[in-house]
Amino acid sequence: MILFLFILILVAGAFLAWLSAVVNKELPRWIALLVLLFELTIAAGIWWQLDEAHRWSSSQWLYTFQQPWMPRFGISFSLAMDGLSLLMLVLTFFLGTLSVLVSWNEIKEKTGFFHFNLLFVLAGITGVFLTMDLFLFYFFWEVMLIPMYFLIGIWGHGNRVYAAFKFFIFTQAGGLLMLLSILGLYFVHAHNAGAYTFSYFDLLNTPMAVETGRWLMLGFLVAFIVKLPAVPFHTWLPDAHTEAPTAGSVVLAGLLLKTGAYGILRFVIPLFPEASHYFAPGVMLIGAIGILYGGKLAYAQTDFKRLVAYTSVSHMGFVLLGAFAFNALAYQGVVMQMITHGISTGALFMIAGSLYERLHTRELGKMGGLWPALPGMGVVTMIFVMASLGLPGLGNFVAEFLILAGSWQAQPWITALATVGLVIATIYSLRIMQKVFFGTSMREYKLPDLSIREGLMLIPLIAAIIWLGLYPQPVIDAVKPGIPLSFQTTTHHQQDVVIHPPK
Amino acid sequence: MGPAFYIAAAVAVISTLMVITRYNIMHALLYLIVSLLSIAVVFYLYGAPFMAALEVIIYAGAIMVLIIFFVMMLNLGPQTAGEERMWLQPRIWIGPSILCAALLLELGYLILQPAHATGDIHVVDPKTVGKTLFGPYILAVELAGMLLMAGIVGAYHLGRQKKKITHRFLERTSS
Amino acid sequence: MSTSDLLSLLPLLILSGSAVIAMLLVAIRRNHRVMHAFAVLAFLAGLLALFVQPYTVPYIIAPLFVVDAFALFNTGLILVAGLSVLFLSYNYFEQREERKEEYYILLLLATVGGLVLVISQHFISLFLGLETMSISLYGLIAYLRARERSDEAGFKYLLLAALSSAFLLFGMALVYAYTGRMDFPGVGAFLKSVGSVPVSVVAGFGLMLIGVGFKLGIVPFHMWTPDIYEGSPLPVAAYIATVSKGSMLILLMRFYRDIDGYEYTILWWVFAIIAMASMFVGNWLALLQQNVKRLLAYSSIAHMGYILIAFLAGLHAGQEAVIFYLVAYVITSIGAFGVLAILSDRVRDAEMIDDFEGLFWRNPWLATIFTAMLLSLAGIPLTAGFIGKFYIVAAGVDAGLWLLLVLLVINSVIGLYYYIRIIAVMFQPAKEEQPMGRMPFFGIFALTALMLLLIWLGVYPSGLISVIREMMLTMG
Amino acid sequence: MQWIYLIPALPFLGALILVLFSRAIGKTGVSLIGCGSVGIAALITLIAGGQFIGGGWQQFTLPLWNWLSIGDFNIGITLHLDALSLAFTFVITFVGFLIHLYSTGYMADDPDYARFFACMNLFVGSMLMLVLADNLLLLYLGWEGVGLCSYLLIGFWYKDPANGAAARKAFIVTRVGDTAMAIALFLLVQHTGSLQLSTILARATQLWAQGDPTVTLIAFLLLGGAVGKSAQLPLQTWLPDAMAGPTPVSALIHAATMVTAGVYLIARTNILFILAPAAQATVAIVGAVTLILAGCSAFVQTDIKRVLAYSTISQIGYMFLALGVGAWSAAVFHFITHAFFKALLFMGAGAVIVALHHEQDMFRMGGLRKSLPGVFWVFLTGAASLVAIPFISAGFYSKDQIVWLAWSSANGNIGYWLVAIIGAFITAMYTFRMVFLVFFGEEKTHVHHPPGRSMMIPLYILAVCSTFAGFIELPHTLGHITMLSDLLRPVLPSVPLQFESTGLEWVSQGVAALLSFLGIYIIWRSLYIPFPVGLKEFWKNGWGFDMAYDRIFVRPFVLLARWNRRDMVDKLYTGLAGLTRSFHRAMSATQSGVLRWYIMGIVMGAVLILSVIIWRQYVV
Amino acid sequence: MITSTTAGLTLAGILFTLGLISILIRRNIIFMLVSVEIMLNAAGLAFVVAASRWGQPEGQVMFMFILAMAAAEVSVGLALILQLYHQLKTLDSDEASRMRG
Repeated sequence: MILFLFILILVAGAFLAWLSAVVNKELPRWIALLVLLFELTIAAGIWWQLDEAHRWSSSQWLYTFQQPWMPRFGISFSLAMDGLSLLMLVLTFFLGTLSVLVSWNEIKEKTGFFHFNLLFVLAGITGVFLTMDLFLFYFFWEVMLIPMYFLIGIWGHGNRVYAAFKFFIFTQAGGLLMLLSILGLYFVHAHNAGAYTFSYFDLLNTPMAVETGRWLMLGFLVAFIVKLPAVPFHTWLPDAHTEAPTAGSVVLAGLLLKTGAYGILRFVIPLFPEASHYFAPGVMLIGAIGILYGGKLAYAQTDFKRLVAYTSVSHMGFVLLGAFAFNALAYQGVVMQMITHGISTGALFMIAGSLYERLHTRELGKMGGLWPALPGMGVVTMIFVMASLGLPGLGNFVAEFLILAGSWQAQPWITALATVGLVIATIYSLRIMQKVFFGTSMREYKLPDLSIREGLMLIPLIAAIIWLGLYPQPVIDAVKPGIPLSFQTTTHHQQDVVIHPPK
Repeated sequence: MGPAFYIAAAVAVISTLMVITRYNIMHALLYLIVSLLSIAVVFYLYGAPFMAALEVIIYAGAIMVLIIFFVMMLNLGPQTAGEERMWLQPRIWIGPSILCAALLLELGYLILQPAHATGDIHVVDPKTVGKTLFGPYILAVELAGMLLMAGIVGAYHLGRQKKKITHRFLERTSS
Repeated sequence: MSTSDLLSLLPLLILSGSAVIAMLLVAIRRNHRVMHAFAVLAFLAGLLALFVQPYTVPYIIAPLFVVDAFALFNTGLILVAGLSVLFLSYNYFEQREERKEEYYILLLLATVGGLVLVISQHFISLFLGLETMSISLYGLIAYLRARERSDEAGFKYLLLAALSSAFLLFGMALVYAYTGRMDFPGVGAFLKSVGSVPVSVVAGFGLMLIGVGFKLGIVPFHMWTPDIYEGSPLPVAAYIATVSKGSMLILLMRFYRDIDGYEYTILWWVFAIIAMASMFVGNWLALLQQNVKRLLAYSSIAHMGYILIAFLAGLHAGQEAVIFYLVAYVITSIGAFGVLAILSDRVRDAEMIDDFEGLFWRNPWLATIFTAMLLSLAGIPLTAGFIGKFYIVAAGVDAGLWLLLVLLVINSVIGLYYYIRIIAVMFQPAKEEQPMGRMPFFGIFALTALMLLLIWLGVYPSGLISVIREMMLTMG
Repeated sequence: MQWIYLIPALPFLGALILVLFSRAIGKTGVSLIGCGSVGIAALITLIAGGQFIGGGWQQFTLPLWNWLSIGDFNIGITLHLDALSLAFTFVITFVGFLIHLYSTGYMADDPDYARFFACMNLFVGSMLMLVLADNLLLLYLGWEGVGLCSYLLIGFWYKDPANGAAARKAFIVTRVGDTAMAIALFLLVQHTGSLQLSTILARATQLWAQGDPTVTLIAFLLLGGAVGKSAQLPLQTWLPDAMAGPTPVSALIHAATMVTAGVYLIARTNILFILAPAAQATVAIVGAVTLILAGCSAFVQTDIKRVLAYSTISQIGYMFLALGVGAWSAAVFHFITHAFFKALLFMGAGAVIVALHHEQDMFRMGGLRKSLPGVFWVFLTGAASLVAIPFISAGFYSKDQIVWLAWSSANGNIGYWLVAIIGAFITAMYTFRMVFLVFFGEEKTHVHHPPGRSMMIPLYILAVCSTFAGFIELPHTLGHITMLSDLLRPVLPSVPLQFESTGLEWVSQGVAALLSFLGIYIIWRSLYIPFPVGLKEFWKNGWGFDMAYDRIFVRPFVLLARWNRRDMVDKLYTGLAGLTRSFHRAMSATQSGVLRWYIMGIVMGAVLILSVIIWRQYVV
Repeated sequence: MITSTTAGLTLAGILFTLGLISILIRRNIIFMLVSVEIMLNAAGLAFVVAASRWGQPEGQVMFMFILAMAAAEVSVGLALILQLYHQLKTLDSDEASRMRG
């Protein structure tokens, strides 16, 4: 029931926020903030008590919820939560809260509808992270597009409509292919087992012909790597990120991309183990290419947000690389990457938003020499730039290291290629600092440094990224029960090497 | 089939050909009446005397006359012939004709399938037709009434003179 | 004619009778309001009559009609669609300086034609139903004579409909000539008895397909659609999009059932090619269309392509999907045209895409309804269109129509573009604050009801699904 | 010893305080926190060292908390203190403290005083983390951390874009090496399932035979990391540019501590190198080649700090040579003495630079012997140590050990020895060229501010150290004290010798000393050696490495980036969209509104349907 | 294989095609309407021929309905042509192409 409430409260809050705008234009903000804080508290509370919960339930699932929906098709409103979903929810509500805060001053018009969309997209994302019915999954997958479309298309910057279109069409195209695959799987299962069901648990371990499995897997995969996004399906992302309002960028980069990664971990690999293994080298190669290509493009950009957007392409390449390495190290790394990328990129977008509020430009060429005026923001930016280039001690490093160390065991050459990405990450990340804060300023800026609200937004992010960098164990422990069993034994080529447990 | 059929058929086809090649609409319509009359003969030969009568009375008699009357009302006859001559050039008609010829060939091929050899003509007298019409198909007759009603209402509504015509073309010419 | 025959045909009789009475009413005194109320009552009575049907098993009124659950359901669908169109009509026509009363007579007659199509199982009733509807539509399309394009549209429709009817008739004649039967079950029985089906009969079916395809507006018989949608009054366009196409589709389904149409692979392929072509042509034509009426016309071509995919998926899941999609499509189309109708003013219809600029900020409710309709057309969740599309894809996957489905996916994406384009325009900041006039109560009421229905079906489709399923099961 | 965590923690804490509260505590507070944190850390190190030596040289491991634990793979935030890390910790905290002290004078007028000390503290903390780490991942943390601080400090005067470029170059070039090192870590994880140093080193001998390709690969990759950080061939190009930072930074990071991290790494993982002779030989060759190349470059520089930078590269080359020939403790010894005298030289140069109002060109200096006598003397001490003037300089003992072992150790040969000797000769020449140019001759620039006390005191202390620090380890020929190598014995294997010959050792020492004096003499006679100008330019530009990298890597990348800024993949989609649009136009043409055309469509459809049906019937 | 049925159907087919050609090549809308009548008539002929083959009255019944439909069609069609003529002042069907695209 609590799982259902997660979604319900968000939806209810969304409508409430919309309606409350009639009373007062500021009211929607407060409603959205309270709703999200409330959900964040609950989710964090569950995480806090995770150890106990794991002790109580023997399986990986902490909570489940099920209601029949369309029995004709074997569709039920089935939700379940394990450590992975829990982490994603915490991230969702965390970034959701921040995106309400970040739009406090930015969004001045149509606040009610804005917060309606914001909460609605979060509800969709929550649904995606919780649902255990493939139809329902597709349902939520699509539901989150529309409000996101509005967020970009109404409150975005100059070229917003184009960006919103592109975003929508790309993801929809991938989604429809996934629908085909979902249905294919459904019927394959039905022909085998005689029971028509979309239930994730029933569809696991569906026996199917090798060829079929591969085709179906590709359908899922395309949807997810479009969302992720991986090269060559990434081109919607720079536009969408650039044109979206700050909150939109945060949600996009922090959460929406994660739904793709989540989908790969939750659906592609468990549902199609054979096909996943078959395609793994290719997919990992795509990931590695994404890392390099995204990094290279990030370097070339002159628009701050666009640059950050391309770094997302690069970073999400790691997810692809790690997810298909099939071992616990990489798996944990992928989860870490999802969280830390959400935090670091979200923070960078917030900084971009703050700079835009002050300078009214996103062009790097028009910035420079801002350090004397904005030392606080400079420090914060430095931290997240360093996180983005994978500096040890910050969360992203843990993620990237685990991914690379894990994927090395599966595909050394591809991993070596991906590791070059670290250098490129350095190149583009340092370029941000140089272009924005260092050098001489064109004119003497008299700008306010971080306001209290911005501090309130950024300090939790800094705390989180450092905490994850130095003590990521809670995340690892939360994910652990959900890692597929086959991952636990490392599958590297040198089978003769016995790994001893440490003393 | 007897020679009567072939003669009637030839007349029908030739007169129809004349219909589609005439420039003058009046001539064309008259040829069409000829064509319809010859088809009435064909009906008769095929054992449908009642239909033959209806063809003459309603098709040739009523519908065509209606059209002729309409054409005369608009006073179109000789004027449009020139236009029609201008329009009816090989450039226009060759393509469609080839297409239609292809269609005709296909239809002919289909009709002349060998499988159906029975060729007897059964006469169906008007009495049977009437009994059938007002027996099982009585609902269809009533429906046909609805159809005609729709036609009447539609024609009535559309045929009225317009009170206000806002077409710019007319405004321009009237002023 | 027994009492139960008449009782079974009650909706049809009620509408026919009220058409006659309506004509008399016009003769007595012209009053738009009274006519409208009368027509509404007639439709409501027709709907009520559905509930007094004596039989649940298929009831055959030899040789023309069959009344079964399928027919009753679709009768209901057509009546509801007609009723919704009526709700939209009053205000639309009230604004216009025409005689409005004949419109209702023609609408009733057209609906009679549609109802006949739904229950007919004989070439004669098929033909008469089709023509009753067509001839009423000639009048309806060209109804607003003050408008430049209405005669053009009417005449185009007339000529093309007559032409396609000629093909239909010729095809029927061929079938009749080689089978000796004109009722669908008879034709089916004959074909089953001869073993190998003569090619001429198949060709006859093919020629009939032209007539059917014209009414459905599928490629290559689609070209009339945009012109007729553009030229006709908006309620009429809604009517064509729903009742005219829907009843023809239902007839096609019944015909296919009775003759075991899925046995003829060649017809299957013809339909498949038509479906593919319809999807692509429809969507491509709609892509950059600036006129929303034309855009909806083109999108309807594409939607017919989608429906054909479901239709091709087979007797069970496929035809269920067709019905569901049809229901969704009817709701959505009427909703979309209804929004256009309400936005139209005395002078012109709100048909250009610019007319919608900033609609959301001027009239949020109407814009929300339109958005919901467009999203449903695009097949986005929370709307019936989504479930419909899902149903189609499910049926297609079950039947293994992968090629068609992949094309459907591609087309959905193309389609998405132009639906979203309209939405984007609606959500753009308004250029100037122009206050909207008073909204017609009935129109808004009908549209709101449609939107709620749309969302209800999108969120909880089980009810409708089980009804459709039961209905299809009784047909065997 | 539980409190050794304070050693890295204090500087970190200092950095944190300086970042957050710099405004609140004022300049004095900044100085106090900045120097104090490092100073206390140095004190603790001394105490810890005392306990360590007193406690029977027992290694000590302090687990702080669990960092990562995934299945069998466990990494802790764990400190590890043994002789090697103690030696490094001592140098870092002690020299670090002195440099901090010096900085309070050097940076006194800088508006970003607090930021400077924050970065310096952060650096010290990271460096301590590096050397105290018990596992390679934590080491990597420190490794990257010092890289970051180096970046921040090189670009400290951010207003000049050139400084920023130098900073980024440093970070990126070292990052290239780090990437290699990261891959080495992956390999270690794969094969040993751990990153804990003790576990790795223990398992390595079980897993791999000598010369096993895997371990060779690992060693080479580690070497990659080391050459990056230690500015050895081929990744040495960043260090000369790194002189853009304030001089204390150059002293601390780019001379005394960070650049020797590579030495530390190789020494730390010595077993892996011993298992991979090819890699070890490469270490030696890299060291040898680097020391000559850098020496030549140092010889033709005009900027005083660049001379010292190239000299640092060259001296680290010595350390690498030592590592390569298996003289592990000799490398560490040279690291210690080098830290003293190079820091001294840098800070002396810094004093000169400040005194001359930020003039760095040696040819604009001169005659400072009189105006800055204190600086002159300490500088001369440092120079003597660098040149390895026999007996009275620490550098003599450490360098001499390397020179000798380059020949006599099992892995050594006479070629290495020759290189080392020639290197010593070149060192003497460029060092005294610098001394003569700066302190002798006529005064070309007037002294503005003579250095204050806070600057001079550290110089004096370091001068003492660079004179006497050599006595912790004396060669066979001279007293034979082995304090350091004994201390290091549990960690670092002793040198296997090819032969032992006191006589030859005398010869080696003598030749080295002679050549040094010869070098000084030549330079004394003529400051200008008539090399061809082209060669000079070539040397001055670091043997063209910069240019080559620029041509091979930088420019193509930038060009590629610029050329593909708009993302050509996007063209694919926009092209697709355009294609769809043109389809739309083509289709729209069919909707001409002409009735006959519509009819034509229907007829064509009819013909097509019939054709398909007939064709099908005909075919089947 | 000429039998009475095929002969009659062939005649119907020829007339049908002629009507089709006519509608395709004519631009005068009255001609077009007339052409459609030719085609409908041809279809009716086919029904009558088919009815005679089977000796059933249904085909003839159908013909009667076709007749009724043709009549209704022509009446509405002429009304529309009248309007169109008033509007366009011409009977050229190509002129009636204001809606396109």
